[in-house]
Amino acid sequence: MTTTQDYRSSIENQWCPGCPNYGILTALERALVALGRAPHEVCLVSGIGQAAKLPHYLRCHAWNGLHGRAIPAAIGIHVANPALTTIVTSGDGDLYGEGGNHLLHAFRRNPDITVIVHDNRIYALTKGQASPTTPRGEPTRLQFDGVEIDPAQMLATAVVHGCTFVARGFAGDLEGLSTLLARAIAHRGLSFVDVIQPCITWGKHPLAWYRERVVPVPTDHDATDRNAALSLALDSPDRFPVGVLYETAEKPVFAESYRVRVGDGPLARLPRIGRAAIQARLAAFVVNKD
Amino acid sequence: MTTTQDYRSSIENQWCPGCPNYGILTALERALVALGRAPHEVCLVSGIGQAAKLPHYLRCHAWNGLHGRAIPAAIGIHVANPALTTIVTSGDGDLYGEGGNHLLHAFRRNPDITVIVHDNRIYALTKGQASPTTPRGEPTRLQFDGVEIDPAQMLATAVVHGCTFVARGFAGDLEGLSTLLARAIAHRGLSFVDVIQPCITWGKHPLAWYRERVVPVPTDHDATDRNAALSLALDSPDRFPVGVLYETAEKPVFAESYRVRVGDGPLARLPRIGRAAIQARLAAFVVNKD
Amino acid sequence: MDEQSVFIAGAAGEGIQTIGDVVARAFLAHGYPVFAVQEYESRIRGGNSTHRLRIASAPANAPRRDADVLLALNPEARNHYAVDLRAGGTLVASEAVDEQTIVVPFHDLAVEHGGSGLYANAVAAGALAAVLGLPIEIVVRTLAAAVARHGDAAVAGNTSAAKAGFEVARATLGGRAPKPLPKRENVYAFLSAHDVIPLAAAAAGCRFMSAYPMSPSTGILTAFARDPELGVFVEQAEDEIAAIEMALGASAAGARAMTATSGGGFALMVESISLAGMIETPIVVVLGQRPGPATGLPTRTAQEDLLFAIHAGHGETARLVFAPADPQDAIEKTVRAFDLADRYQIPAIVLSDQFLADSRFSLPALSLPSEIPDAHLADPNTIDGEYRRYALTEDGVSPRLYLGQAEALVYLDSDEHTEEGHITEDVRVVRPSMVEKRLEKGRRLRGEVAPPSRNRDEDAETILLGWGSTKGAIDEAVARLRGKGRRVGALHFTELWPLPEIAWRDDVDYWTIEGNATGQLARLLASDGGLRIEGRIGRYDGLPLDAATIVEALA
Amino acid sequence: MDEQSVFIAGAAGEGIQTIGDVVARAFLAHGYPVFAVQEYESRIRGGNSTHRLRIASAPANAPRRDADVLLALNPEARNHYAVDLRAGGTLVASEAVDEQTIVVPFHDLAVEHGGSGLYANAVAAGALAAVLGLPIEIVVRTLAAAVARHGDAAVAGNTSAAKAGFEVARATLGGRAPKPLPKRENVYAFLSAHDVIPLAAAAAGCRFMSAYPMSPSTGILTAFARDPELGVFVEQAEDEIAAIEMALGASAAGARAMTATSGGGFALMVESISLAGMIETPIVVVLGQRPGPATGLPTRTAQEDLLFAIHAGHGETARLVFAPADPQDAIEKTVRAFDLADRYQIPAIVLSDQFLADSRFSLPALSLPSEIPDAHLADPNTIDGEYRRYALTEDGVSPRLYLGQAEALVYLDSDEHTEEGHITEDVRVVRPSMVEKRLEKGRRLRGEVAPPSRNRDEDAETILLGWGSTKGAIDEAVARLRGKGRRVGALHFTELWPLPEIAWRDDVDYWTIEGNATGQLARLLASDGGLRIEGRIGRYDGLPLDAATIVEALA
Ligand SMILES: Cc1ncc(C[n+]2csc(CCOP(=O)(O)OP(=O)(O)O)c2C)c(N)n1
Ligand SMILES: Cc1ncc(C[n+]2csc(CCOP(=O)(O)OP(=O)(O)O)c2C)c(N)n1
Ligand code: SF4
Ligand code: SF4
Ligand SMILES: [Mg+2]
Ligand SMILES: [Mg+2]
Repeated sequence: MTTTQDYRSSIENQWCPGCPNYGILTALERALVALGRAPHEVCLVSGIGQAAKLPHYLRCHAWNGLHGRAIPAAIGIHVANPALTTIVTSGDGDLYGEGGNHLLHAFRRNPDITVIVHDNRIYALTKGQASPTTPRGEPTRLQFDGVEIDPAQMLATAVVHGCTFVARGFAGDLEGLSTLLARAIAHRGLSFVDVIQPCITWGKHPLAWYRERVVPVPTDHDATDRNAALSLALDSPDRFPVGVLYETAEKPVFAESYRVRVGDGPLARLPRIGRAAIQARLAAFVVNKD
Repeated sequence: MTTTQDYRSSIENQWCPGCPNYGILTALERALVALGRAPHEVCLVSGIGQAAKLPHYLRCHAWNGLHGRAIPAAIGIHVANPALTTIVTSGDGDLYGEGGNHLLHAFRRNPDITVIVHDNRIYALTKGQASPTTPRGEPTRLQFDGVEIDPAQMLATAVVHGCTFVARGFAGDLEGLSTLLARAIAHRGLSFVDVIQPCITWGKHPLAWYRERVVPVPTDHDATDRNAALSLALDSPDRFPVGVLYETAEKPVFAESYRVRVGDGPLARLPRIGRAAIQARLAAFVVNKD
Repeated sequence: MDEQSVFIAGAAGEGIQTIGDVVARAFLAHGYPVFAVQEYESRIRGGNSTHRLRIASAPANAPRRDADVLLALNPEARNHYAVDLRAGGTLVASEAVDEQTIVVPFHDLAVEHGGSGLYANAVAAGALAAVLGLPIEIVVRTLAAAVARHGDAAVAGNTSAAKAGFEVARATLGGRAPKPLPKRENVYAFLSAHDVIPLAAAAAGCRFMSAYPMSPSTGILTAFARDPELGVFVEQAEDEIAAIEMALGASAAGARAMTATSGGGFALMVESISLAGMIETPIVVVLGQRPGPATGLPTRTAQEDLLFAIHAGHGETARLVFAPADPQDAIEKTVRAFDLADRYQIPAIVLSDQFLADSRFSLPALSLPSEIPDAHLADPNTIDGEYRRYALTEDGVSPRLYLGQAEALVYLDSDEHTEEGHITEDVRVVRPSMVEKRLEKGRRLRGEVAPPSRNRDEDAETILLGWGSTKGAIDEAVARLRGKGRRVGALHFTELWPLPEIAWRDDVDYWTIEGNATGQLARLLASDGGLRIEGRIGRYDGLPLDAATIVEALA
Repeated sequence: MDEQSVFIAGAAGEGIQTIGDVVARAFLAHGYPVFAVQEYESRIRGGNSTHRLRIASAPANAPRRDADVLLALNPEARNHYAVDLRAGGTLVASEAVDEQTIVVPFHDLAVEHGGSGLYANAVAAGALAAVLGLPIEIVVRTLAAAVARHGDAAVAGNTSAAKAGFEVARATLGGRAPKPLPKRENVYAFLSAHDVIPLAAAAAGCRFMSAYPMSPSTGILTAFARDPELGVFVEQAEDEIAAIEMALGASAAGARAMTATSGGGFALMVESISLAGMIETPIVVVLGQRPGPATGLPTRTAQEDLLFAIHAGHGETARLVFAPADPQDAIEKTVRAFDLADRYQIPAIVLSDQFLADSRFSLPALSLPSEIPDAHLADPNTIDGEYRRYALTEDGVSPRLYLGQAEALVYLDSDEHTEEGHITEDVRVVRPSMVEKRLEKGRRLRGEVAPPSRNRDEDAETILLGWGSTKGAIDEAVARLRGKGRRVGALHFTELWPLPEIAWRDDVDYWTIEGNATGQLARLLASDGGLRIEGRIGRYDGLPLDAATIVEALA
């Protein structure tokens, strides 16, 4: 049986001591163990940023690629080897800023991957510029007089696109987050989880500030109700409903029709198309004598 | 007084005869005339595609740039010369596919520009591949067995981001469209108009098919009501509410605080910062003897 | 027969594609090779375009810039291309320009004989048969085969229309009418380089293709989608960055993967080319060149992206850059690109262009390379202890496992990394050794690349140096110059980076011939081959290089 | 005084920045120039990093690879950097390694004398003063000025802590304590190249800066934002593509505009570089290099993007590539980049690197170029008839109006275009003439670029060729080699593209010295300068080139 020990990495963690990123790391580890996934069945995918270093700190397969490009890489990995549990774990700047277009179109595709956004509302690794989720008015190390534009509404954007699993998590709630991540990973289709992860170095508010404002999604919330999901998803300055906002199983998963044709194994294991089949196609270019 | 004659260009139009793009062109011309804008007060901005050729066919300033990059270029133009009425007019592939990230973040910025999307639900210039708005199931010249992913919901995405003017237009209704575009252009802040523009060469449905399904936004629709706007904005397979879906004047326009500092003229006319001011700053690096 | 250069001119949407196709196939069926070039504007309807056929007794797979016969479907096209018709050439048009015009009222004859203006193309094809000495039966049979799926009425209409065109043209030609060409037994494959790239890729084991449409490479994406039996997963990405990143992800997870684009799309992939170098993940990128900069001339041809491809990406990495010369070569280069990309775990760029994409060659036979190696993956059973994705080895190549291949965990990292694939800041030992590892692959690659092909260079006093798609034109120029007594030869590069080692002679004048204005091959041969050239010929108008232009420039 | 190389080592967040800053400023205030290098990891807390000060009587603005004094704030840093301490050098640490260690319990003294562990940095600064012979009063005054805004308690705490550090260190030094350095009258500016680029840009009339954060160039964006009086509009874009496109749009609408990034971000801008060439719209791009490929070593230095910058973009266009050598040069190059970009309507790329971004030089004085030309805009009153944005002219430069400048309508087009700026498919006349127009600008530019600066090359037998930020190290190497009797000189390039024309001598050996592994300058000089080099020295570990490394390599 898989235990958290199997996931423990010996790599030195570069995060600041006390960073809520550790909470996400532990919650993810627990979720994977709870689901009984072995490390070699899991592939973490990230871009660049503080959050994006996570894959180095869990023992499993990992792709730590370019800033902003985790999603398309994860989609490629997912198609090529569907046996892998593919999980994107990266920052808000990475996934909503540089990589915004990929996330938008991933909502449309519904690949069977999980996307965990470490939403610290800041560009931490580059030392404190606004991220797409920094609230209007908040001063940063670049927007000295406060951010002058509105934050991105990616949870709501996911909902209007019918993303099949949309959730908000809180890095300060290990218990709740690991349960939520387990649900997200188990979900078939795109699971999108924005995790509130207050940066203790550059952030405006400490974990405690968020703890006071985090509320569970109401118990009577119908996660299949798009409008209800939307009102929970839309940013409010001081109330953060945590839990599954929207969920539906109604949509085909990305690449399904292809899978029906070639089966579920890794593409590397499929037999290569025969020489004869190619030669026949080449021969078809010969214009026959009449 | 400006007349449509002032906008007439002698450039040969490369669109297919009968293409609804002509409707958008004429409606735009009429809207500009109705608003009394002279050609040299207007700058059209486009990317690449059939739609994106429009700026060549109206006599006014124009930037016909790269595929997908009309929005940031328009934002730069708008900031540098706010005296210009800056209008993006480009295709659905251009603005929602390649350029999706820019549109998403433009919703957040609220620059005082107008974005007109020629939404023909296809990549026309490259000969008929799916665009981000091609409905699921529709076969194309690339998706031979039908598109297998969901269309993008950019109107709804605009609404959840509080884009200050969100509308749907129909290229087959010259009258209605020119009125709508005039309103959009007159609006202060980002005006986003998705215009249904059936491609008669690669499209699945003729203009007539759409004409039967286009309905005006209900007269009692409250365009400041986000939820009401959302239900009109979300794609439905066979009903297209046309008109202003959402409108608000509540938000600051992009670059407002900068404008307060430097005034409203073109940046090119601002006096250059004095040598002395720079020299003083350079001198501040000198570590004085104590 | 005398060689015939036929320009079929008209507006987009008017059917020059169909006419050229039918006439070409009819000639091929009759045993005569055809070389067909498409020249068109970036629009869906209207404008001026030509379908250019070069028909000869032996394959002449290179463009001709002048026409022996110009068939113009409309007056604008007729005027536009009149300058290309050689003196004494034949004009076929619906109305007379002078007494020599072969007047064929395409539309009217179609209505009269076929029952619909839709058959105007058949009239034109029939007329060309008369002008070129092609028996009308062959055209009729070719047409019938082409339209059979539209039913008997279509076959009948086309047949009558073609015959009418033939008769009217023959009558007008009168004594000028050529005698019917004898049937020959030769058989040719008729196809473009982009027709075979997808097939060669599939043969090489390609399993994943993601791309964003862009002329002239869209056809490669489409071909995979049209032929699901190839088993290749096909995805239209939201942009080119996603296209290459999806392919890289797939490659890292074990699927041989590729993408295809043009210069503008490739520009967007540049960061990921650098990534492929860093994470040592194979990928094949077809870069179909067209004239730049920026959007440029989207439907025309150029060779302007050679140095861009070689230097694309920040930092320093090994890569391959190939530029096939023709469809058969495209098969070989595609297979080799997949193989070497995989063997050295690097990006491989295949430089094609609009000319190669849209021109159909007549080739005697096509063949796949006799051996197509399997993916060069490591055997997980040979991995001892912790798997080191970037293990230092003598040749710089580490045993590669894909993500999820085995229990051994694979870490891919875009930062500078340890052998295990983890972020490192060790600048003393790890960084330098990783730089050397990655560059060692490039040094080894230099031993793999093929030297330029040789054409009568032994006794040459002047040697023409070319690359990629211009081979046909250059070889033809060599033959023509030899015909004039000039001691000319050629060396032609199709594997350009790493640049193969060449022993230059100092008793010859070297000239570069390229489809660009700045002499990119010339600069490459100077920087990496140690060669000083004598002169260079560049074409940069968007049209393919042709022999006459080269011969003139060297006169 | 003897030159002193001081490494202040610790973890990110521990305060080496502050300590180095205070000590450097104290020395400067005392009349001694300091050169300060930052070496750190890509993380916010922890790891190993150094702030390296080189203190001398005369400016020595180049890095030293070894330390005379190592002050280590923690044991890990001490162990890590011990190898860099020269034999006989002084180690300052909280606990003894051997008998020579100057033991200064930073934290404990801070608590004891300052009342808080927060003052450990002041203890360290005081200790360094003792080791280096700097009067403690100056350190105290410098510290006080630095912390004044935190109130009197902070000033008092820091003062006591610094004094305690000084006393403990001096006591331990005993007879080894240096005598206090005399005060000198010299005054220096102390700053990095990235400190002045924003100021020079503003002086050149820059009005618009859009960028996406990326080390090592983020500071340029921040500097504009911090100083609104400069009047520059500042925007953090959603990605690098948006950054450069916004800037290009602004430029087309009349605002001198720039962006700044590193290699990975520049890779994303490549398509827009090609666009700038096509629409002939000026733009200045600062490319702060760091080691690649891909994410590489984000906080380290390299010179790996020279050929990438020169060849970035599909198609062929004119451009400028500059690489300043130091802060004063950065002022000049920035102003020149804006001016020439504007005059020739082209993109100008300024190659900087992490070393230039983060290293502070001591310079006697800084000055702006005496003339800073205005934007080279056309006068609308001189426009007759329809305005032709791309009018063909002898030098390829068309009179430029910005969007909305006048009633004359401006069309900018990324397709191949007519003189009026409209899409064209005219391959016979318009396309070739537009290609020649755009490239003519490059030819003219070659007459504008400055030749390399010369250092004792007249009688040299060996000439070192370098570019950009390595000038200090190379000049120092020349001086040292001359000191050993070697006839060595240097030519240093800061304007690299177009490559200036140079008359090479055949009686000398040319060596290239670069911060990369493949010899990019060497390749450039071969392809475009006709030079065959004798040898090359490359450093590619992420650290800046230093004189000792060069001297050794040439031994
Ligand atoms: C193409 C590119 N642009 C910019 C960067 C610089 N960069 C590194 S991390 C980062 C921001 C990270 O922010 P986020 O994703 O929110 O992660 P965090 O550090 O906050 O966890 C940026 C801009 C880069 N590495 N690559
Ligand atoms: C970077 C880049 N990628 C791809 C292309 C090729 N391309 C030109 S137009 C187009 C699609 C246009 O679709 P859309 O914007 O919907 O315009 P339409 O032709 O339908 O009006 C594409 C993919 C390009 N010019 N540049
Ligand atoms: S900088 Fe912020 S987000 Fe990054 S590790 Fe430190 S606390 Fe966490
Ligand atoms: S291809 Fe379609 S969108 Fe383009 S001009 Fe023709 S009808 Fe209009
Ligand atoms: Mg963040
Ligand atoms: Mg479209």
